[in-house]
Amino acid sequence: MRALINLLFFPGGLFLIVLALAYEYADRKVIARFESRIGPRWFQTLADIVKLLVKEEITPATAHPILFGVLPVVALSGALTAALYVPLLGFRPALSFPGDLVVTLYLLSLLTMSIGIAGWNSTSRFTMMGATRALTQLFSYEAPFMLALLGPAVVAESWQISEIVATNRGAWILLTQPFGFVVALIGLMGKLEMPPFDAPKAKTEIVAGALTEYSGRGLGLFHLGKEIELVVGLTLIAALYMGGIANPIEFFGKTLFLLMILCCLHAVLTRLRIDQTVGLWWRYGAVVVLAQWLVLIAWKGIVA
Amino acid sequence: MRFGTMLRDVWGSFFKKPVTQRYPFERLEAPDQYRGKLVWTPGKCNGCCLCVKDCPANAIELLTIDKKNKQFVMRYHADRCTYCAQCVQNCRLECLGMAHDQWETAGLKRETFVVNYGSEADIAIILAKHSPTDAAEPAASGAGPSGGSTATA
Amino acid sequence: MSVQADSIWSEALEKIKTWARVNSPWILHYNSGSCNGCDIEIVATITPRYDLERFGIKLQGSPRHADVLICTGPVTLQSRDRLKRIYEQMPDPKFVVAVGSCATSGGVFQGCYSVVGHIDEVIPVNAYIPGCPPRPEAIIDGVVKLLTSLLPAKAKK
Amino acid sequence: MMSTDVALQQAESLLAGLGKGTAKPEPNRLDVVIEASDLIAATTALRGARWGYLATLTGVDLGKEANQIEALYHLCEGDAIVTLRVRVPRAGGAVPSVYALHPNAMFFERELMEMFGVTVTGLSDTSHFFLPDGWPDGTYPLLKDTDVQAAAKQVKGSEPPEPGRQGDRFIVPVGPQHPALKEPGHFEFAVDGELVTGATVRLGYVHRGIERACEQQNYTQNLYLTERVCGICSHSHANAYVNGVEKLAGVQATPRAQAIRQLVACLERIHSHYLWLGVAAYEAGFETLLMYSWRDREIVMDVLEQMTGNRVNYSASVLGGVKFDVTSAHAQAIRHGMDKIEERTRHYLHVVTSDTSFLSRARGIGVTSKEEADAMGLLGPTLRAAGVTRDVRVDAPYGSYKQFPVKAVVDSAGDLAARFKVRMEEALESVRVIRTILDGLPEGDLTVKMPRKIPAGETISRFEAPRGELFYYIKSNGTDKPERVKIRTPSICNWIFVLKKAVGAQMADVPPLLAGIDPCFSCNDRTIVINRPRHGRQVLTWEELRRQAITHTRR
Repeated sequence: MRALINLLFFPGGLFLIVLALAYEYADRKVIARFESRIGPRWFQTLADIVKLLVKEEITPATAHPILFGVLPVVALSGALTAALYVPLLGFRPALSFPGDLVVTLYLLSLLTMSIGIAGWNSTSRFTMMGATRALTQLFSYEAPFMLALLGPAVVAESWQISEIVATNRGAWILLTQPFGFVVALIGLMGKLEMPPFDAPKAKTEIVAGALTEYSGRGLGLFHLGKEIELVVGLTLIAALYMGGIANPIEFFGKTLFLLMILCCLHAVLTRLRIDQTVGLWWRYGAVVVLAQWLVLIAWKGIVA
Repeated sequence: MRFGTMLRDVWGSFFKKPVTQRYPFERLEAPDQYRGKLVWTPGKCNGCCLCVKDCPANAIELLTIDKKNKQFVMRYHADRCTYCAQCVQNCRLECLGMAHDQWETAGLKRETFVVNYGSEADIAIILAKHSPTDAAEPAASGAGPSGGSTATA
Repeated sequence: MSVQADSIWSEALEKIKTWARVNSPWILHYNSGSCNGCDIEIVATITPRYDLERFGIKLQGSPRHADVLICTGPVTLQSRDRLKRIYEQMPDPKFVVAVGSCATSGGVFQGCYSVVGHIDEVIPVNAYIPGCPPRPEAIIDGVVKLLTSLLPAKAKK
Repeated sequence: MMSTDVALQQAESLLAGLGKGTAKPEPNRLDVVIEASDLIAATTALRGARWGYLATLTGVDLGKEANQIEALYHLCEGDAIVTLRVRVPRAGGAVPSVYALHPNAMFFERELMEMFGVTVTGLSDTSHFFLPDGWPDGTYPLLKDTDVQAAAKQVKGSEPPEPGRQGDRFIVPVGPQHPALKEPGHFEFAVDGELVTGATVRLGYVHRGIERACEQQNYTQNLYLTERVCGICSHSHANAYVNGVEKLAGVQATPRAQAIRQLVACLERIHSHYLWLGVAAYEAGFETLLMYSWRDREIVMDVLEQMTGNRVNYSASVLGGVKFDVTSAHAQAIRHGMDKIEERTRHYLHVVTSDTSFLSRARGIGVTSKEEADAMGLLGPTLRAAGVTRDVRVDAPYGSYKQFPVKAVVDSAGDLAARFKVRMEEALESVRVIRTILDGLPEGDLTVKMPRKIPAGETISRFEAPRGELFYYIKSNGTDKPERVKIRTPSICNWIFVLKKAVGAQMADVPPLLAGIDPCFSCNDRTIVINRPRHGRQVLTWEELRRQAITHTRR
């Protein structure tokens, strides 16, 4: 029974969707304020999702109908299950087992994978290009992002998130591994396709990228999945790099601070071409993280 | 080569009040030379039709009831008008003007854009003479590009 | 009892649907032959001084994502079929706003040979905003009038 | 820049043997009547001596009795204009194509073919240029006796071809409706992965048949029709038309009216360049710059609305003068606005020339050398960004540009970043000129009496619009309706450049490249099919293309 409540209400479905909508509202409001605009009203993201869910859904003739309908559900479920392993609001994560850090990361990239397949499945020109760009970007940021997040795990010598958070209580890994933090943050921007990494859904080049053919329910579920991914990503980085999260106030403080940094980068940078993003990741991202790992292992070897 | 040159702007406007005008709730006046809806004062008009001749979108029609004692009705198509004020420039008797406060002229049906200026009695005569359906889209007398605007079916 | 309960439930659902549609109208802009005077005023409504995002309005790229088609221009013969095609690609419920004198009545281009005239000869139009070009506030006024007309009759202010 | 008479003498000497008769209708114009067969020889002679560029090719229907059509090839060098007049029979006339010498001639020749029925021999592509796809063959809209309304009725639906996979070429359509395009135009990019291998464009979506409509309306109505050719440079079109008609009527607008016209033209240049700065940055993905440049553009829009009564189509000029006066209150508002604009423009100049992430998307895109730009017949800031100082306000000052001179802004880099820089510096230059106009605004009344019937004659009026040189040819026949009004807008000459640079570029760079020339579709509603560089059809072998791409990305 308790598991059902976990799944449906508290750290799982309903509460998480409300939290995700709140974070998307905060994101759009901060961006609007950066551009000296008023920005949306508080219930805007709720109205968007409800409108999308009640809108007529059109399935393109050339797309495989079942796959077209299933992919948004797969994306959303990927994001929802990833949220179960993450210490939302500072409480102990609902589920926890050794090695769940790696599982969470792969559940998050399940969403990008389903967007890629959705783009390939609805055979319009723009979705095809959007899909190839999304997957190319996935392969470019995935490795450095994973390594950056495993940094604190090595310090805490365990792959279990709750374990890592417990042992690193109060220790701000951010200071000892600054490069890891920067790469993790920018990796999160790449995963969420926030500008300057929004080549896969570049409005002025390929209309809406992989989601061009989706309307109504499918689009709504993809949107929701993206927002939940934002919340999960922020909590993960805050938990691992900024000395764990003890109570809800600390949770909101740290994640909103990270969100502010993301929005600042979003407002100040121009969208990078896909070859520039891949170049940036493999030339700088991966090298920096690997260098930091060598230092970490050397330090671990000598001290421990 | 500097990084983030827009940073000062972005942070500045984050802490300042946004420049947005909350339009429907706080309504700023248009400048007094703004060219809004056309207004016709029947007083001095002698029916010379110079305004009708030079209107690029044949948006004005002067329907004469009787020329001697200057009884006219002006039918103004607000949807055809391009607000260029050439008629105001042409009229030597200054009986045409552009209202600078009437620019919220959006409507849900096209019929609401045809406006008849003139005294009530004259308008009644004109509406009676033209059957209601015809009143909405009469063939304009102005020198349209093809000698009369395309009377929509 | 159940029939009466159903009607309450469906009426409540209907109210929520209308509330959602009125509060998050995503727009799609198409210029069917306009001189782009109206188009720059439409883009001006999204920039900081007028900011349509406070009504929940977002400019979308794909017809699939849009609810309201904002259309300008006197529909040249070449863009007549593309306009119809875009209108059909939009999912229901969809609305059309004709911005500018050209879209409402052909404006200065009435009688030109390669111009159809006004937009409601090609697709059904829900709101007209005359003006050459209409001020950004007039465009906002037109969109607000369209949205309030969607509210259920009694709740209209 | 040699003086006008020297240029004209040089041209006369070059064309000595070929011309059947020369005339000088105006001090800076030379008309040379030549045979169709000598056309190639004449243009080669002029082109050989690097004499000017082909401004446009005007077709004039001389009517049923004369049973002839006259094709006028206008070549400009600074202030001097040489017109080669070629007469061909009305039915079945033929003219050789000068495409090899002047690349932009291709558009004008296809327009001549489509509108007058004159066949141009040697032209590779003869599909419809302006007219809608379903236009009935054999009906030529600009011939006097064609019943255009009947022809328009016959145009059935033009079902757009489904751009499927043509052979191994994967076609990406950037259709008439696309977030990157504020106006309708249909582009088809053959794409291989991210590399563009071929580009075609079909623009005629905004062709409203303005030149035909001008012949049926009187001069006053035409003023407002020409003003609405393009919404962003409306004042430029209206002024080019008014300057031409006033020259025909022999009327000189009062100095105060001309100064006010130049004032509104400079304000329009600032608002057009700010608009372009926002849209071009948005194409490259820098949304914040769009929001900020359009927020600051509102300053100029308020000033224009307060002074002229409309934000976009100001309808400032009337035949023979100006409608409104610039009171001291307006002057005060303009000065205050200009101080703010100057400060903001310097900031944007700094952003555009030094922001790393922006320059990574703007530097090295669509690079063109000085000779290549000149050879392709580019116009406006795109040309000046490549190093060629060609600006009608400097070469052939009209109206009050003599009292309030303007300096041409030139850069030599020739890429997208240079175009941003040139346009921002032009905005600063406009601010300086506005202040000089406000200080020295001459006294006097606003309008001059203008006859309704314009005496017969023909004239050429050139005007520097924000996007480049605007070319009007107006012919009057003594009635109150013009005989022929030819409008050639700047964006048309820049299209060939865009598509040539698109081949081999990344797909992500194509929208900023398109926005780079500040295209105004409604200005030109032209179409070209060009996916091969100037010298004939060149099929890029895969190896060549790969080398080109690698050199391109390594830079």
